[in-house]
Amino acid sequence: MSTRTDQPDTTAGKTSPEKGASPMKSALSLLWIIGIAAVVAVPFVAPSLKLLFTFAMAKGLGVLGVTVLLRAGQVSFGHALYFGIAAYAGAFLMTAMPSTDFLIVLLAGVAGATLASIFVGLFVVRYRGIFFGMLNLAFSMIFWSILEKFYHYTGGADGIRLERPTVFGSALNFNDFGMILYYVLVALMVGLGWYTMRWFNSPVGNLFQTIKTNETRLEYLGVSPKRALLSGYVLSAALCGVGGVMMGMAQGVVTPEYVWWVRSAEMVFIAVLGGAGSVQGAFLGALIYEAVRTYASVYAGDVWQMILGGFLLIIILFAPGGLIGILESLFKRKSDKKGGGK
Amino acid sequence: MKTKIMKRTVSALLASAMPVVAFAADKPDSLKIGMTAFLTGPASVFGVPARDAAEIMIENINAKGGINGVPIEINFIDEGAGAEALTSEYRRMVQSGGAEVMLASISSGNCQTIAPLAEDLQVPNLMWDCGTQRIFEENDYKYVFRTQANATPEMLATVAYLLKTKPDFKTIAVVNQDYAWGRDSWDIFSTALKAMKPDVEVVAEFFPKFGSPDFSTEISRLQALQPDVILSTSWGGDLDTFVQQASQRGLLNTSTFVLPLAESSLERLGAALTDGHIVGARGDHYFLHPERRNDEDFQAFMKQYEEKTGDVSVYPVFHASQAIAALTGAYEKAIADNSVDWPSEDQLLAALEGLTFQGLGRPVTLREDNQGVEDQLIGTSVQTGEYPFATLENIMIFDGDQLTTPVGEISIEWVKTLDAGFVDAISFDQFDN
Amino acid sequence: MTDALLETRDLVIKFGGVTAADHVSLKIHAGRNLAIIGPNGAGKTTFLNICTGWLKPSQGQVLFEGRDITPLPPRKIVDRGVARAFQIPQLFTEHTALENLLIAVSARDKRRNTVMDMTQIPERAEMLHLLDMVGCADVADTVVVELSEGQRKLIDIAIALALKPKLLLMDEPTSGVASSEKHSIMKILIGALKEAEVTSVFVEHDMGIVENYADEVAVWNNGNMQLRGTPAEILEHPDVIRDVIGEVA
Amino acid sequence: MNLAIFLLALFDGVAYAALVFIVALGLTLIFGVMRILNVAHGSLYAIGAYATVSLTGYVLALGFAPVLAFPLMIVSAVLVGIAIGGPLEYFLLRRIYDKSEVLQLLVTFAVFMILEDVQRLVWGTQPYFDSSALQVLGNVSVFGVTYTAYQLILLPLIAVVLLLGMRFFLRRTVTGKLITATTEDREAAQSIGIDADKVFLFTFVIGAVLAGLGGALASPTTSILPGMGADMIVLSFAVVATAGLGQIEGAALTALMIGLGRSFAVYLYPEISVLVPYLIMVLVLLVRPEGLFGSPAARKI
Repeated sequence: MSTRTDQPDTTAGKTSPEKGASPMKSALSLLWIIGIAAVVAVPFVAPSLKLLFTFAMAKGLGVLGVTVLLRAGQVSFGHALYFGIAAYAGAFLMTAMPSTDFLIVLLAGVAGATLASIFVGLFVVRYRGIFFGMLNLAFSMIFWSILEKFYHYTGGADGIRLERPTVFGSALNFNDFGMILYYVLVALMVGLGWYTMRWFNSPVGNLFQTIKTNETRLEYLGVSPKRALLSGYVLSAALCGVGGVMMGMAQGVVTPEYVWWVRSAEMVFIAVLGGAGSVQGAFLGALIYEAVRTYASVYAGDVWQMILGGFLLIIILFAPGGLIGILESLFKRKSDKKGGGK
Repeated sequence: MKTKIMKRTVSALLASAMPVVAFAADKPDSLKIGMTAFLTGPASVFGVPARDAAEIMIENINAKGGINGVPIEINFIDEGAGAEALTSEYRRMVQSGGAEVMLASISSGNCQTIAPLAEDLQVPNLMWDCGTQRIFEENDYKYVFRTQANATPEMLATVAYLLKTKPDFKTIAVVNQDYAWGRDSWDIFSTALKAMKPDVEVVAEFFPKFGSPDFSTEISRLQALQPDVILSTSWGGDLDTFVQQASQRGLLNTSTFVLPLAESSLERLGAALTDGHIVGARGDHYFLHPERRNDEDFQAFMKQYEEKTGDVSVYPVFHASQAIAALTGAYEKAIADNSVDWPSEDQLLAALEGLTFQGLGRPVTLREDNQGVEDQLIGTSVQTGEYPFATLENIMIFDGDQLTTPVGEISIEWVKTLDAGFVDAISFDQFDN
Repeated sequence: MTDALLETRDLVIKFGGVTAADHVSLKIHAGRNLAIIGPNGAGKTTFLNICTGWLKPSQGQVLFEGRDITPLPPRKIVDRGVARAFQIPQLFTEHTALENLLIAVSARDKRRNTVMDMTQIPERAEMLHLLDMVGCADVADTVVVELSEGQRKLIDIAIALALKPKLLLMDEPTSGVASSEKHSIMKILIGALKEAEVTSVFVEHDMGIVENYADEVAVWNNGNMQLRGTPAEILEHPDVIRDVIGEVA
Repeated sequence: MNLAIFLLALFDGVAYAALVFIVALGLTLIFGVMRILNVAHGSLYAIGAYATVSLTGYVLALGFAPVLAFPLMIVSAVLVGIAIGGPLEYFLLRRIYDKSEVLQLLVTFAVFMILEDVQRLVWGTQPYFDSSALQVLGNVSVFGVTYTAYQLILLPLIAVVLLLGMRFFLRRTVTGKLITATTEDREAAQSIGIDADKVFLFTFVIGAVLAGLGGALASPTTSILPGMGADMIVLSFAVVATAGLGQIEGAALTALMIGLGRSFAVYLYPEISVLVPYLIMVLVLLVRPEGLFGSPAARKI
């Protein structure tokens, strides 16, 4: 497999810790804090948006998984597999043992996704580029077919219900559970987002990201590129799993559509839209995507795909850094102006 | 301890945040309702006609002054945009869009998602088209009603018609879409057949994937096997492709096709669907309904619909008409029963219990488990030359009461208990065309 | 003298019709600097590739510290203490110079940490020192694609040094480096290697460098070593002047 | 399984493989030359089918003979190639050749989404069916099983002609050699004066015509409806990756494997027929990571 010279432009959202004007950085950090505060306030300020945010955060966690892989220059067209496996793991658990606790369901889902990713990962980490993407696609489609075929167990295309789990032992009503889910998602978003950023900067994360630029050198550092890729692959799948099982609980039902290839492509789509390689971009992208999709399908039912497609084209052609790139350049301009005034 | 505090905090927060829900019995300016349907994707062959029909019917109702002077305002949600978009838009419509009643949905999967959601949101939901029999057999619902039959009576009527018109067949093969409907309908059909005519041999079972563009291999095999009867509960493009390809290769001349959903494809199949095949309509739905075709309201609507869309009506149009008839019927009943200007939600729910209403077909009654009891129309295809496509002859309309799984029983278990006598005992009306 | 640090026995490899390694047998002893010279296409890089496991010979063996490493992949050979610098620098192009070294040292120490900021690892000072040594301290925080070819070569060598190898194989270490700096760099480099008791093999075209910094010189041609001796012996050999130096000049 | 059934399965498999190959051929050609995996290929396939049905319906309604359906297929395919493929390359893809594979793929995915809605706006959501072309050729009977001559004879014939034609074109004609040269080394090709832009445009149009032709040829046998492109593109991807990227002969062999695998599955174990393309892909790549006909790229260090 050749290391291509024109590697994916996924550094857009990456700000090297050493560089970058510090006023801009602090202004941006402030923006993120305001953003998180706004997300926390949504259920009270704009309850009608709560569900949109719930879905966006769950999907954003999945996109975060795809973002991890993009950092190694790899793109998977089958990561919905892990989104779906986790959701089904949760649903099967709830069916087998009703009134299981919410935390157990979450853990079961993530465990399912992680185990599956080790199994699939051992195979796919031998491949790069298009082959890597296509093999992931093949595995997700195989799982999809299995879900459809074994309909006695999986409910086929109709899927299976993921009953509302208990929360620390108490059965909650619909609205309370929705609230819990929402704030757990906020916590997961912040916590896992923070962890992923740390991971990117950590020794293991850096070794993983060198897959993108130079596997030869990596090999000559005494590191197995496959192992390095596997570490990120499993992380990415686990993140997708968190997103998937949370989405399953939010929806109350899981269907094979979770695994369908268009879902995988959609996650890559959102990752690039938000700013490929950027943690914040994953969530920002997911929010914008869900909003456009929801409102476009309501107000422009016939052309919502067209609107999304056009949106993506504009981003790629005119703002390759994605939404995060646009934000950063806005802040850069502002802080440059300030700097000039000194 | 911790959880208690948390729960209390959450509840307090909720209480302060939730808008006060008032059950205003005052007459609203308009009655807002929402309807989910496939406006995109393969199932839009059902969704788009249903939407067009609903729009016409509501226009007609509003032209006559609405319900007790209140006009109806309908908004649609595209089921084709995916489950998230569907549920979030459904919730938005109910929680902040002011929708009083929801009509959902076409997909059985979506019905399974939405039924508990409607219960949680406490919004009356009329399941207007989905076929799964599981909903009321697995759970009790207060807010969810089904204004049409489900898969069980639809399949039993087909079996009954087949046994009455072609009692001597020996072999059968099935070609169904590979998803829940295809599998479930075959489960019911084959179980019923085994119970009523145990000597029939199933020679092949095919479940090509949903949306399959090619059935050549299946058709080759069926030609080699030469079964007496070929069942397919497929619909839309899949059914069209299968029947067209089978017709091109002469399979329609050697086997009798049993197509419980073909009423919705008659126009598109044109000359491909030759004489002598069994066609169903998921209820008593047929644009030449033998009992209704001379009625003034029926004719007027058919004309309106054809002018608007250029097509003849198919069963989702009838299903939409039933849901809207149930809606108006329930409001009118609640208003009359309680002698109010406008009913509260509880009064509306009470009116829906046991309601009888009539759309474009025969009257439908809601049972105590909220399942509608709908009669079933089945016929045999014939190319008369009057239309550029097949119409029906030897039509039977079966009594829905006898075909519907008794309250509290599970369909498959109940169907297993039936026997050959069931077909003889069933009451039906017969029409030449 | 003790046993050889690296020994090859009868290495053969062919690419199509070309024999790139033609029964190569040689020993490299600890503590020595061996320069390999020879015309283009003589098989010098191929030899380094076989020694580091990148290419598998169709015949023959490579022994490191007396143990057969022929079937091992490069990373296993690196683990045994063989580092490599490349003719075309193999760097992590999206990382800064310092980060490149930090990644190398993380790999060397097998760091498994997933939360700690890599730039804060204890070896940071050591790596800064290494950068300083190769004269790249001022570009520590520059992303390496923005550096000159010469600087990238030096970073590439620094990465190899960061691994603290027992044997360092370098492919034209000073090509691309400004000629005014070549000697000072080599002086520091060889000094550091001697100090750390690292054995080295370097492919070199600049006879001035060979003359000044190699303990021994091996002459390559047609896929095999033709001559071996001290710089003085080799550089005055008429065949070498005709075939190698002549071509370079 | 007796010989008759074996042969029947073989016929069905070949007919199906022919169609898959024609679509995958365009995709693999574009990928081989331009290194772009074109998701919108599926849309071009669908639009080719829609255009054929509309044109045929229109022309036949004027009272012309049904045999005209055949030239109309070619007209539709060329129309798709020139009216959609051309502008797509010229105005859009040309701007992104310096971008990464992922971004290129996403651009075509965005185009795919847009074209999906365009199809719906133009042709609506109701399925179309027009089998005039197929009926012209009539049926053939083998072992008591009736096949349409169109599927049993014509489609495989066209596939073979296209395979041989493409080989001849790429190896024996000047334009073909220019394309091959550009494929192998774009910079070298440019340095000897080949106009890579023109080559790319030409290649993309040819690829798009092949997608349209696939749709046109499929149209008499199947319902034309929204979403048909999405299914085809996944299948074509599987073919292209299994074959080895840019490998035309590999695509033919893979299409055949998938076609036969699927039809034998229908005879022997229908439940796995859907899985066949993916299983073949995984198994082939397990043994040959570069695909059937792909060769490992040498890395210079």
